[in-house]
Amino acid sequence: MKFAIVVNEGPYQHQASDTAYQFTKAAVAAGHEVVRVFFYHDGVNNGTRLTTPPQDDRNIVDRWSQLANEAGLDLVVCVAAAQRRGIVDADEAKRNGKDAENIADSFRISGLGQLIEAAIQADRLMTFGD
Amino acid sequence: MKFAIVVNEGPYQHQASDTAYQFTKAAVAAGHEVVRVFFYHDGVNNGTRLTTPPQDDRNIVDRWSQLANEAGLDLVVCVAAAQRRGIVDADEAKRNGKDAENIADSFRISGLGQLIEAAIQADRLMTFGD
Amino acid sequence: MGAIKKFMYVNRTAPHGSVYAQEGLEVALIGAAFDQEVSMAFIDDGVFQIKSGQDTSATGMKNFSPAYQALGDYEITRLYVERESLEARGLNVDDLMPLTWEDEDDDYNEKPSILIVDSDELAQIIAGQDVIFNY
Amino acid sequence: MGAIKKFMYVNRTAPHGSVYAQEGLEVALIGAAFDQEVSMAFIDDGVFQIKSGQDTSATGMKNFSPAYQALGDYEITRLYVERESLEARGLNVDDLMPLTWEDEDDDYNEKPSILIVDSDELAQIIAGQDVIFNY
Amino acid sequence: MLHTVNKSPFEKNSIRTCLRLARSGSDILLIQDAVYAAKSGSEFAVDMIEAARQHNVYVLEPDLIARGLSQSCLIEGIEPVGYDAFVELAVKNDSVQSWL
Amino acid sequence: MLHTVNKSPFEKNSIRTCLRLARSGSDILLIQDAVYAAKSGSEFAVDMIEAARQHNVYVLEPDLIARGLSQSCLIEGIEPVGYDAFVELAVKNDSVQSWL
Repeated sequence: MKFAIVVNEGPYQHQASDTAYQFTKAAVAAGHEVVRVFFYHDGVNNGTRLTTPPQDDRNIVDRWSQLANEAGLDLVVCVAAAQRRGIVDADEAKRNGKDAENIADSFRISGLGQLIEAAIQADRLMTFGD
Repeated sequence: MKFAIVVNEGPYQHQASDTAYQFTKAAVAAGHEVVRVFFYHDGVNNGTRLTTPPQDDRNIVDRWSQLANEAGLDLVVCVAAAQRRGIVDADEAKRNGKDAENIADSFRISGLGQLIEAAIQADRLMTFGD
Repeated sequence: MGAIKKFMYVNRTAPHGSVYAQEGLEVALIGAAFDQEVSMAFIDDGVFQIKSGQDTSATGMKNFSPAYQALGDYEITRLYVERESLEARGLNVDDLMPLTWEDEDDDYNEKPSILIVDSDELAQIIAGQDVIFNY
Repeated sequence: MGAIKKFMYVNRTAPHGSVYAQEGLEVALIGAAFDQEVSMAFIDDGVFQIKSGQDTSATGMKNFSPAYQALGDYEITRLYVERESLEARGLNVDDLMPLTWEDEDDDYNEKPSILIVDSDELAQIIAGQDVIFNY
Repeated sequence: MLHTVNKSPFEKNSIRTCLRLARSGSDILLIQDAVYAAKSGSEFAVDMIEAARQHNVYVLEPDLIARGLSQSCLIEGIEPVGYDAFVELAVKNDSVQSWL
Repeated sequence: MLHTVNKSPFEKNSIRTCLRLARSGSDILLIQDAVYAAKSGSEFAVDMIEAARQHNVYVLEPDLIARGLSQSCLIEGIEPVGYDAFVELAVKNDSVQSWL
């Protein structure tokens, strides 16, 4: 079965990203396909590579990147939400005149259409928020 | 009278930063001193220079920077909360092995002691959160 | 892809205090281009999103509420508003924006988009959806 | 600076679902070094922060609840827990962690830090604070 | 003491807890989504009418107007104020409690 | 249909709205802070006992244990499940509604 996952909150502040990760991992382990993980609202903040969480805590961003690499996940950060919150890749930095970028490994920035498309392709849409 | 301001949420997701800004502006206009604005929890995300909000919307980060310059405000981002969320200045980037930094103009990163110190110095502590 | 799906955008948060209403509306407007069968539900404080007369100027925030007027042009013409949520808040349909759409199959007559439904009806409608968006 | 102020950390959120409990505790522990008169209040779902037996291992999240045990060593010895909040949740003091402090003026006897107070008492205590931290 | 509340009474428990723990005669300021608590005719209005008798209840007018409400919607005794009066309320009271 | 709820019944209205709008016989999964709704002996337990009669109510066990609760605290008829069963519930039902 095909799943699309939506994450609406940033790392650490709310449990949304944690539960979404555990669900995604379990779905992949059960042999399902996760067609896309879409990060919306403050969820875009899961896609920065600049976090340094305490060593005795989980690294939420790295964990997503690793799962994406292992399971071939498509991690998409919403461009409109990312612009409001400062998540930037090289293209976005150039377009918006920014002198730095911060996108994490295996994340990409794209439009809201990617969410709609994933919802159409997937058999189930799972939302994790506040 | 001396005020200390705490902002616990990031820009756009919640109104906390907006109300804190309007309160701070009004306090300064009334001749009061704002000894520090301390950004905690997701509030640290107010301190990134990488946002590009829509042109017909307010620019929350720039607005804080401008008010700080005009009124001589001390805008402090909590280092522990910032590390969890990826707000980084040059020193932090070096210390944590990051290849980029994103701190906005007039913001600085420091410890939680700065919050306690502000609460001791100020006559009133105002908290804006979710 | 193939078959058309029933998409519902469920709005349960008040506007302005948080961004969910605004960014939720952005999803609905973008999603309209994808030719699915789309509706929206306004439940709990979500009914305040379509309260008439919103004016954010004194807060410095953006007033996105006029964008709900565009829903009809985007062929999002079924806006279910839960009666119980309205009543609990002391609101009735006259307190809401007069959101309408033009029916091209009926000489472009303007028709109301807002459909007041009670909890039981809404429960049935929600249960009949294929995809539900929550914020 | 000068006079010692009465600081109160007000905890109203459940642990783990959001970070406020954890990062709020970090403020209290750091603040202990500043020699103010410190207390904490646990109200509403905040009482769940000091529920005994928390084990986050299956969630992958950090279990910060043992850090409440450190409060006594940091001389934060007055933890006011609202009786009405406990009762509404079907909890009593035996469901909470046995948080204590050693009284150096009384031969280092271990004394309970948790003080169950009713709403009216707590209202008085809150009103007597100089600085209140909220999350 | 100044109590601020920022959450809708229909969504979250913040204002109920505020009213349980504010001593009689407190200043209470409703901001952000809490302005809905000041609206007459809702199922929460009975509690708020009583609160307006026991306390000095204010509502932040910019937030009220942002949400399409106006002075004519308000429960009697609740006073609309601007950001400047918010600052004055904070000055006037010895301490501030934010019910989030 | 699968309904998920993630908020404490003492803090927010999410679970009340879920119970108002879930048709009889629905699958309801309590996750994150909503696991407190599954606890017996609280002032919300009466509503939840009734809900457990009308629906199939599950609680995410990792979140339950994280909060210091266990199976012995649960209202009768509420079943603890793991992440794998969460996935299975989503597979089994035709659609999912998240009450946030």
